[in-house]
Amino acid sequence: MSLKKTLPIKHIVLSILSSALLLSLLGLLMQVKTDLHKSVGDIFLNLNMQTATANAVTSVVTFFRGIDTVGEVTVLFLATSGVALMLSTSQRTYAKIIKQDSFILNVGSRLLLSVIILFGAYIIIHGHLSPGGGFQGGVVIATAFLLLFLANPNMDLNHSILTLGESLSGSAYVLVAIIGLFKVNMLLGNFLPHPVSEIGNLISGGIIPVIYVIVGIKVGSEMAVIVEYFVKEEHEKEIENA
Amino acid sequence: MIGLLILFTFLSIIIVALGAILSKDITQSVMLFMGVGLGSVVLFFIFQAPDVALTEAVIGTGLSTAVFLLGIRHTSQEEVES
Amino acid sequence: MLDFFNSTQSIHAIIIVGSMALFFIGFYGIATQKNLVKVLVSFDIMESALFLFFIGLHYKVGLVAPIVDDKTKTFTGMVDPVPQAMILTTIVIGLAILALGLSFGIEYYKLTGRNDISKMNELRD
Amino acid sequence: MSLGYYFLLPVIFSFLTPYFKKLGSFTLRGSSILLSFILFVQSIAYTTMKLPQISQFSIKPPLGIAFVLDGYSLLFLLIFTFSAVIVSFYMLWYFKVNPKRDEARFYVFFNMLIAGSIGMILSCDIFNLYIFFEIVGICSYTLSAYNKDKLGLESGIKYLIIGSIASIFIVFAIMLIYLQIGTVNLGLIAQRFHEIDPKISVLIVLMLFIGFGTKAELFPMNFWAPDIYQGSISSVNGLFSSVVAKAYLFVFFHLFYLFGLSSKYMLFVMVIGAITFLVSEFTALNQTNVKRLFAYSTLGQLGILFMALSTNSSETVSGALFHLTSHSISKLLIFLALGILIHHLKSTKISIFGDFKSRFLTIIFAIGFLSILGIPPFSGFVGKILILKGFALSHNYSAIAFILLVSIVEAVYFFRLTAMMLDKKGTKRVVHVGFINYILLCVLAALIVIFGLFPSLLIHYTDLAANALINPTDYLKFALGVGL
Repeated sequence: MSLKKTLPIKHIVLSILSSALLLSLLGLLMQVKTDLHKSVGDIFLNLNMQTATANAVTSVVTFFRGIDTVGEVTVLFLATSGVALMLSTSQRTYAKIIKQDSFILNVGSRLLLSVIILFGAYIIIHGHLSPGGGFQGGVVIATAFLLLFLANPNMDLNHSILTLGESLSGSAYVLVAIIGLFKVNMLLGNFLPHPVSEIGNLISGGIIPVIYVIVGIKVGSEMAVIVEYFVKEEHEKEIENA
Repeated sequence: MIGLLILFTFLSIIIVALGAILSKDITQSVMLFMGVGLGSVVLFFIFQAPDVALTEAVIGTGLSTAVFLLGIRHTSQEEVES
Repeated sequence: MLDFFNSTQSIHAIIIVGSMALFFIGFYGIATQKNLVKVLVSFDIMESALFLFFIGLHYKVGLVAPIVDDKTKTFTGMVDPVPQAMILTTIVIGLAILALGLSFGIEYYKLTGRNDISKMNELRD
Repeated sequence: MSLGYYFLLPVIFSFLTPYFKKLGSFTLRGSSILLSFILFVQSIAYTTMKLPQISQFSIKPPLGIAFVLDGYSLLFLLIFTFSAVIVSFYMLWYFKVNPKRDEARFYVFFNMLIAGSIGMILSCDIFNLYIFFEIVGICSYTLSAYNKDKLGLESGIKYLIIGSIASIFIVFAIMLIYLQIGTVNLGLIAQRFHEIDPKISVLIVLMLFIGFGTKAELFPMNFWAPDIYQGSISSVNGLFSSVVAKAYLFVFFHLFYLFGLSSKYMLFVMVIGAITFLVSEFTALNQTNVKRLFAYSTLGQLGILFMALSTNSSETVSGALFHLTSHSISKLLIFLALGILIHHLKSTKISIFGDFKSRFLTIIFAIGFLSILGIPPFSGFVGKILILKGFALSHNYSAIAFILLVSIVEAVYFFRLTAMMLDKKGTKRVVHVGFINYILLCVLAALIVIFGLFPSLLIHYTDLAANALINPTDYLKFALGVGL
């Protein structure tokens, strides 16, 4: 038996190399200085009073770096379209699964649905006052639909309403951006009144809560579509096996 | 105290992540990955980033795991198929 | 002894070592795993490591979350909000990539009965 | 028109696509063509205006995000919007002969691919650039898997994994930059990049190199590219070759010159480009699949561009940008014509070049091949001769010898294909091109010949672009928001 087989030389060399890499990377990262310059975030914190938003992260996400959020919403939209393109088949016939629905599960999930949707709406509407916002609240609303699907896989979502919500909210977001150009000569500018004295109130911050509501509707309907495709995918397989 | 808390959370995340990578069972690996997300949520709260913590809890841990579990339901459960 | 752990510097050291360990665990997963789902899990672990690294290094002892309430009337002594906004964006993008990758995997599994990326070799000359 | 519309108009189009679909496929196709036409006409209008132009979002730069258009991005804007117009007309033919249910989704991904590429070249904020990077990424993963067959899905999965690794490295680099200098604005980063600790700056450069180099198909990281080309449909191949790869190339060199890396890393990038060129051309020699062959040819041309663009001399860079434009047009021509051929002959083997009979397609392919090879009077000749002239002016004779020698290898396989087309033996099938494609291919071929005969039409813009690239003071002024 050769030495090569008794000693896994390749593995030893590889692990030595990778640990050397890791150690040198650690040594480098230890030298990272965080206070070389005043960061743009500190400047935003100073400016944040002007936007009359209690939550500085929200004002950065929706206002100071607003076009990032337009792009992010677009990424989610594209992912939804991609999932729909992949998982929709031409002969998609939902033969109903013959399965005894549990009464308690059905009623319980419907009861919980309203509570979860209310909670999601709360997170969206209070995005500029407390942690949370359009993305988080939208996903919470989508998980309510996930619960419904788990309780009753035969359920169908009303696709025309979801598509309407998605298209309208997306277009509304772009329109808000363009109205800013005409009103305050800046794309995505804050054209609604936002007096500083109102800070901490529900209606404050100008367009910031408006944008988060739009984002919430869009993310909620998109995530519901994604969840539906993944649940129905499974459903279809079960029919084939039966 | 806070330093020790961070240290222990990190250690548990690392152990859970190793388990997620090394596990032979896909479902187990996804569930352990959820543990990584939960640990991150705790750390984000400690680091005074409640927005990120909420996002990670809802999106990174909640919906991601749900999508994973729904997705792998009918693909192979074992890591290596015969 | 506990005071030693509570300084900003040692917290940063813990964060760097911990998140890089997590990062390399994910990297090891990508390099060695063959199942598509586990590759995606490894990606998400790598991403989580980066998020912890970035958010953690902007935390200093004594700073509070960037939200004003009745007690803190002004935006001073708060952690930097821009990294948090960036990470929020990146988490959402990660979910989008994950859903897309899984849907590709499901469709591929339907056609071939495999989701082993090392056996994907139809594309060759 | 504000620059922001380049992104916002395609976005609103994509969001409203379900309603266009309900109005019928004619409305859908028509509106997509109209959209790309509006953007193209607007880009032409920018050639008469004073550059740079700026469009701000929410708050003035350097705090906020802005889109800045300078001479360098104007050239790419023209290439991208022109390719979009051509491909959206070509898709009329494609969907007529291949009716598909998911036509609307194709238009969504196609338009967002163009919009994301334009966003990448306009944005002056590196995190915003990363978001456009992901938009382009998601669109290209889905477009390469569009056929939903085995090959398509495999290429989609491979592309998605590679793309995600690249994006993780880019995110890491952005985080390190923000930790070090507290900003993500390109102008401020350019000003303060030298203040970063040299070791960490090497780490940042390495991560950006891995991230953007993977996507821009540089040598050690380009093993995936031929697979992707083989798995996807021809018009998408044309887009990958003439839009997506060029957008990543743009970002690579934009950051390269903005961060002042050209003196330190010039030789490194040049050698990597040379290796890319050499390896790709030799691998292309023994390919039997047409799409892989042209994919390797694209990689080889990108290698020349990497060599020439990293030189920091305005003559060579201007020549390289001329070559880039000519290569985009020629590859679009070849891939669109190849799509027609593959549709009629139902094969992607290299032998299809000997099996068809159509004088028009033969001429078109010959023009494309000769232009890429650099034979007069086509535009590729001017591009290559300008690059060689630039190298000669900077006394880099080894690079000239290298390009000329490796071009011989390129000539071998292109002349082999031409010989197969001209061979009169064997059974030949008549291929009908169709009216729309006839016009489109004629336009592309005419552009190749016109730029070859009257290069001064294009050299004006490439000179402008080269100056803006090497000496970005105007760009920096706008990115920093000075005097707005």
